[in-house]
Amino acid sequence: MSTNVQKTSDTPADVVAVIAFSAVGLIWALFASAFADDAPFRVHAYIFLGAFALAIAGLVMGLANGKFRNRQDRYADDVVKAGVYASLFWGVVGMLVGVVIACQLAWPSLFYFPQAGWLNFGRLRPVHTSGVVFAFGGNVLLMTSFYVVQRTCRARLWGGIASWFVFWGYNLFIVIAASGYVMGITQGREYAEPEWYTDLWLTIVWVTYLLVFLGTIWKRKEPHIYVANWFYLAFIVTIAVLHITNNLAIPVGPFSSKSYSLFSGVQDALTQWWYGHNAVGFFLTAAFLAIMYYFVPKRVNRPIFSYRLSIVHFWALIFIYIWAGPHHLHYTALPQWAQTLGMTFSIMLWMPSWGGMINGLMTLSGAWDKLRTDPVVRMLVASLAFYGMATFEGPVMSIREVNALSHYTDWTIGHVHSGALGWVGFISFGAIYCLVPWLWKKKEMYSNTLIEWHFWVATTGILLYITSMWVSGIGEGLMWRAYTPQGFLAHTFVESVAAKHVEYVVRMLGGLMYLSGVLIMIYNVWRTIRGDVPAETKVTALSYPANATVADATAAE
Amino acid sequence: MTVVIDQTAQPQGAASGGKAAKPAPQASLYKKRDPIYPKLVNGPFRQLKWALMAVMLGIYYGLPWVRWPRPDGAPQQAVLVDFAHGRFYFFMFDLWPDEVYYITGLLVVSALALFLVTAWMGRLWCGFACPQTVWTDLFLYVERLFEGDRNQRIRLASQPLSLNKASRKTGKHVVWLAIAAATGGAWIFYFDDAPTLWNAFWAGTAPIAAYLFFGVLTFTTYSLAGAMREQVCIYMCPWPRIQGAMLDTQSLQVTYRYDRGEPRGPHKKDTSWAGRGDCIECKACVTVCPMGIDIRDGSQLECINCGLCIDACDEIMEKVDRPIGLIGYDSDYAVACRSKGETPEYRFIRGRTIYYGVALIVVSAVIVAGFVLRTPYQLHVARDRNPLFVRLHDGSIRNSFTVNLVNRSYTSKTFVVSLDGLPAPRLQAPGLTADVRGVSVKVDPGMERAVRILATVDPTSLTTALNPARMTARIDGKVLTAQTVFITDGARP
Amino acid sequence: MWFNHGKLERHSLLLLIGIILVISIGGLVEIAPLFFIENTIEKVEGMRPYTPLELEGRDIYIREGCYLCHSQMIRPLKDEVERYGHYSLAAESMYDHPFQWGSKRLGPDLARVGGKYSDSWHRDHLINPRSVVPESIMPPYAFFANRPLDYHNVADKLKALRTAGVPYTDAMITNAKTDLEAQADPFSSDGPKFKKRYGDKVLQRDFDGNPDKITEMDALIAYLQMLGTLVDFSKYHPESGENNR
Amino acid sequence: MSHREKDEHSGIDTTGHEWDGIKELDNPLPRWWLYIWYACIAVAVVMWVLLPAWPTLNGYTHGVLHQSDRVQVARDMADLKARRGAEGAMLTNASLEQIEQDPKLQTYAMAAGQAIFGDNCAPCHGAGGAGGKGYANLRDDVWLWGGSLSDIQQTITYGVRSGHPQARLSQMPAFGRDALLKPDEVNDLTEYVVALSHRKADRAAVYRAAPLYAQQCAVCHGPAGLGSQAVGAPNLTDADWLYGSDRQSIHDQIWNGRGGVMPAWTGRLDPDQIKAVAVYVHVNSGGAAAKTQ
Repeated sequence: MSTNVQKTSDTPADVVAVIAFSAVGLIWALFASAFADDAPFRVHAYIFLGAFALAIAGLVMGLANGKFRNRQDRYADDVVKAGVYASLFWGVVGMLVGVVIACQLAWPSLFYFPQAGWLNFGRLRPVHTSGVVFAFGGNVLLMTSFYVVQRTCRARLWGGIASWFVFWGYNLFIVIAASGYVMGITQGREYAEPEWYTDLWLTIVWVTYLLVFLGTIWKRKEPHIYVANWFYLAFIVTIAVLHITNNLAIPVGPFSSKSYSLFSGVQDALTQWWYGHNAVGFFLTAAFLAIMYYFVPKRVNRPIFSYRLSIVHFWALIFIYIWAGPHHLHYTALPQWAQTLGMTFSIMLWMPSWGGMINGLMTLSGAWDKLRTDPVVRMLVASLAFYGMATFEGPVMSIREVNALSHYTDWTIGHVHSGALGWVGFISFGAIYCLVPWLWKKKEMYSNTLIEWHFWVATTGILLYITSMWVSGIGEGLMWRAYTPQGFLAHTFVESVAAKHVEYVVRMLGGLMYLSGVLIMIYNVWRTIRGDVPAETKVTALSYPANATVADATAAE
Repeated sequence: MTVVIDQTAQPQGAASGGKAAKPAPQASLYKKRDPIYPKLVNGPFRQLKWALMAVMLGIYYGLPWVRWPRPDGAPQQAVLVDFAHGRFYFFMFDLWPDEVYYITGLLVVSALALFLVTAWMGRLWCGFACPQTVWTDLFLYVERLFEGDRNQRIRLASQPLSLNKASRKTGKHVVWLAIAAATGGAWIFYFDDAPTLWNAFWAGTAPIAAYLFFGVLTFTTYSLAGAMREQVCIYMCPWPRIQGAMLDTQSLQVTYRYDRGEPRGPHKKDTSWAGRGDCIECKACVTVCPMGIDIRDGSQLECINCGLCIDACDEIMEKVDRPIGLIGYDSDYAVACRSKGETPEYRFIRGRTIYYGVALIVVSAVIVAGFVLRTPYQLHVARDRNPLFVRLHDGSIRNSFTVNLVNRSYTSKTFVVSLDGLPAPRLQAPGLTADVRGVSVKVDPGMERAVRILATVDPTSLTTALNPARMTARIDGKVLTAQTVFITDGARP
Repeated sequence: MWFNHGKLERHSLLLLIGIILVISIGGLVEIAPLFFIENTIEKVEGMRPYTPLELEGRDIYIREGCYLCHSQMIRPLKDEVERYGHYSLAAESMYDHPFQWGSKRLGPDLARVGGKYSDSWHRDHLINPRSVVPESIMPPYAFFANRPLDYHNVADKLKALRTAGVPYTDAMITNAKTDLEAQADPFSSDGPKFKKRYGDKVLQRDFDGNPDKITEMDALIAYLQMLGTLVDFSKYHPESGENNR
Repeated sequence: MSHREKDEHSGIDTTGHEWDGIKELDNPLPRWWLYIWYACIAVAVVMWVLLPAWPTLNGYTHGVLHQSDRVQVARDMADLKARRGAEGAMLTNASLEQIEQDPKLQTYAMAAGQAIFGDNCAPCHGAGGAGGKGYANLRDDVWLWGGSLSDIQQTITYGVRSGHPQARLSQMPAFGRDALLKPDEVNDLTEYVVALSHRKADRAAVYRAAPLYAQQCAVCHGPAGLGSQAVGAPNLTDADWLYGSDRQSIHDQIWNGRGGVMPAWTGRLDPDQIKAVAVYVHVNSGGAAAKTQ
């Protein structure tokens, strides 16, 4: 189509810059490995060393072979493809670890090794949370944002090789973080466990990400910035602010893996949960809403329901979300005024959250039949439904009286997973199922039936997961506060632990089913990329008459 | 890097000097709801809905008043959620907080059943059983009583305010409020002894929470069933979305069989039906729809599968002497087959339904087995953590345990508690009788009792510090055991 | 009002600035006052910084991710106060970098576990939790008992914490190593000086029952046994104006 | 503005924008959505008025309810105590034995006793009652002043060497310090006590000390060293030692004649509380019956 193919650049300055940067990193890593204060830090220095060496070698070889042509008339889709692989890989890792730690809680004597701490729950849980949130979710966000911003701006990604730097840099961050957790390197802050040097590395990567994204928007060929990009931008900027503020720390030494956070006690607690809650708000909500804003209308080929709703709910969402953090600290030593603010803003957040759901679901009106013929639309719709449930449950749980019962219990775990498995997971799967045929130039996925089965197995898994956790959470909350008729506590703590065993087994089964769904997806994606012809031509392939036929018939009268 | 960016197309804003296309000014900030005036229809589905409504509302309002004899002290109410004492009573069953996993099972079974039903017959839940549908139906009935059927209501709405209109509207709202209050009222009776609460409620001495929940439920019933109605299903409730996603091309759902109905058009009596469809464009299906949609537009997210349009259409078909079933429960697959001239087959047994069916049977079996094997007795043991053990004057070692015995039956029971797995432990329990069989502990009905049991062992018979042991309670031929440990100053690992 | 929104949609920098402004407000209004409103942290008696051994124990607590299952925050609810003890004060975590309030109780709250159980119970329990609490789902930490405590940089740790605002004195930092060794040895000649620096109430004993070496077990038990024991609650009155929050 | 078009399905105008084929409608906001949001905001405002909510320069708005979790929990605990107090009143009229035998009263006394013990007794006897050097272990079967319910009750009520007129009273002389015996004689007696507890001792010293023991010690500790609970003299033949069992500890004890002091709790604890603690200690120690030795 394009007639004015640009000449390839002769001096790829971006590549040279990355080589120079890697060289500096290499030298630092050499020093760090030599002077490391503790063994884990040395291991990490070696990993950095290897990564930088590989980067330099790869880039130099690539330059010699004349690669890295920066063709402005083409979308940069290879990095998106890499994102698909990374998402699937980390998805399996993160969820597998989730199943393992669920097993550990159900059968502790089977899964622990007294003389080795690497696989203990306390070290694996961050691997699970970071694995699914930052590794799986993060790669889904990188890949979809790179895809969406190019399409909706009609511009190639800005910065040449910078997007690859972001991709590899981000995944290096994950490797460092996860290997650190297993070795016992953690800041002790939930969802912000990586230590100071890992945080610094992420900061470099993230700022580059912001530049690539903003640069692409800057050179767009559309007059307006699409709503999905508002959400992506808010996500990238806010995560940067949160990440930097929450990780302010004082390292014990320049080559030590240990640091102490700058803030302490109550201030530290609120900073952490301001971060933690908004990691949910901006990483897992705003950014995935961006995915929704592109893939839902694109897939069902319908216009977005309401432009003005998207404006109102976008600004309301990002303004109010920030305030809701203190609801993680109800009844704690945090001053009560802050708790009240956290609760009231959470209540006010309900409708702005639902704005996204309404905009997504109502976009489907007029294409409702696709729900039965296109299993990908099923995924997208179900994800919005779970989004609606989770964003209703959230404000309910933020009410102090409810929180008094639910806090510290499995109810919270169930709530998080109804959002994570239902909303984040399904919208990601939907996006992957859309992207794979688009990227690899296939007509459709290898098997629609397998997508269907992924959906049925995963929904059953979610059902087992959230019902068991919901009941177990309320059960333990009630047991903790139960009094005997004589006015003494009715249960010891460990009785509540014993009472949850059945639920923990059910939860593990639910997680296992959800993981199986992902494995089905990987098989399907692999066959699609390999170019296998869809096996079935039966039900779904049947030329289903769209509503238009009805309209035509009516018009033909 | 294979996707070519289309740079030939001009940016849309560019032609107008980069200015945005300005939307025409909107009159109002929000979208007003277009009121829906469903017409009353008669037919099997309507009859079924009336019947189901009567049954379900009857259960809801009546259940708290059903008495169930339980031994003294226990509540006499058949269904009671007793938060204060952490007990859930359901006829012959009563659940304690540590048994809530049965509720997990119940929720899983309900959800699986809904999945299965949805796979078979679409949103049956929404159309027939959902409280939102049932109460909206009831409210519509009241509305018709006061304001007449569809046409009268539309006319009334367009009339200026008059005494007639005001009185009709007032009457309607008063009855609505009364129903809403009854709904809120019934709710609170599930959480406290109904007759007692009834009296306390009117005397003004009921707990604040009761009034609060009464108020909240009254308000939500009134607003959801009176004012919000179909908007709840279209915009707010996530469940229809999930159910929508649970449908497949084999699921039955209310379908306009356009293969038979098209081309549609008005039909004059005694003219030929040849070369045209059966739909006579009478809009009967539209006027009865509580969701305000036209089923002939195909499947829509609004449709709750209630079947009222089937009744309406069948009535018309009979009148014009055509076969009924122009609108009916049908699958996408069947419609598509017929439009291609094939004979459709309905597959009720398919991968998904087998999958849900098996899951349903397995989970139900587990729950039933759990209930059958359930004992009304429990044993919990907490051993002392400080001191871990004491040495007596003769050098023997004594460990102390707090044994919690729960008797959930309605009669007084005596547990015989012993410590097994140790060489000749001597049990002491001050205030209780201990003999060779163990310590006998009498526990009152529906109570738990914590007793201190001290076990003494000659340390020469134990070489290691940590010696696994089992606390055993025997009652009525049942044996309850709890793992514990007997600690000495022996060799530690 | 949103008819002017087009401006933001056409200028990426405006949009960026708009987003930054909008997301800054909530955090500033909620977090900043915690640093200057005086009664945020109660005035109490008894709080002191962690001893070097306790600090090492705390670092192990963090390393193993204990905070993921154990909270250290007793809420002012009657069942919690009965089960765990006096509700936690903000002052009690004023030297906690980072805070360890936790968010989930897979195990019981530990805010006041100090002094509740014996050292040997903790030791048995950490080596194999199910040996003393059969229903427990906690991982075993037998390696604590064998692994010598690595405290080569404990002085650096104290220094880093002082930078973050913990009032460690020069003497505490210089003597960090000897203080650590003194605390784990009831017969240490450095004991009196150690107690002088950290107060008489500080625990000095062989926590793991193994006098041959200072293990990670020593450090962790030392930390657990002091949790929640510092504040003198006879001198704290919640109703008094400055504490009423 | 020619780009605005009508969407066929809904009949509503699009905004005229298009990105990668995606268009936008401009439906107005649903009314219910906006109204519920307004209601949520109204609820929030009401809460700000009622509860502590907004930070100020140095303080915060307290809200008209002046609600405080900390004050509330203090009230809840007081209510709980009052409720239990009603049960506790039953202790007044019951004898110690009745309390221990009656399941309800025992449960109550154990719970109450534990709380009182933790606050008042644990500082010396340890949180679990296992005692320490110089402080008696209350969990074993060795009792200086008797381990029956009434013995324990009396000890708690009046204390040991507390200064209360009815206190348990006895005094072991400081044989060495006060020069009642010569250092050598103290050494010999130490060996004698070691021998009494069935351990290896210097035969010669034991023989030398025998008359000394009969003269100085047997009055209280008995000729066979079995002790006497009437005067709080410990049994010297068993495995239990209040001040340590090694030679140095025994020697120190004979030299200094230490005797512990336990406060009288009457006046500090009411009689019902003392009953509860007595039952708590008695049950935890295995419940020795009243007997004379």
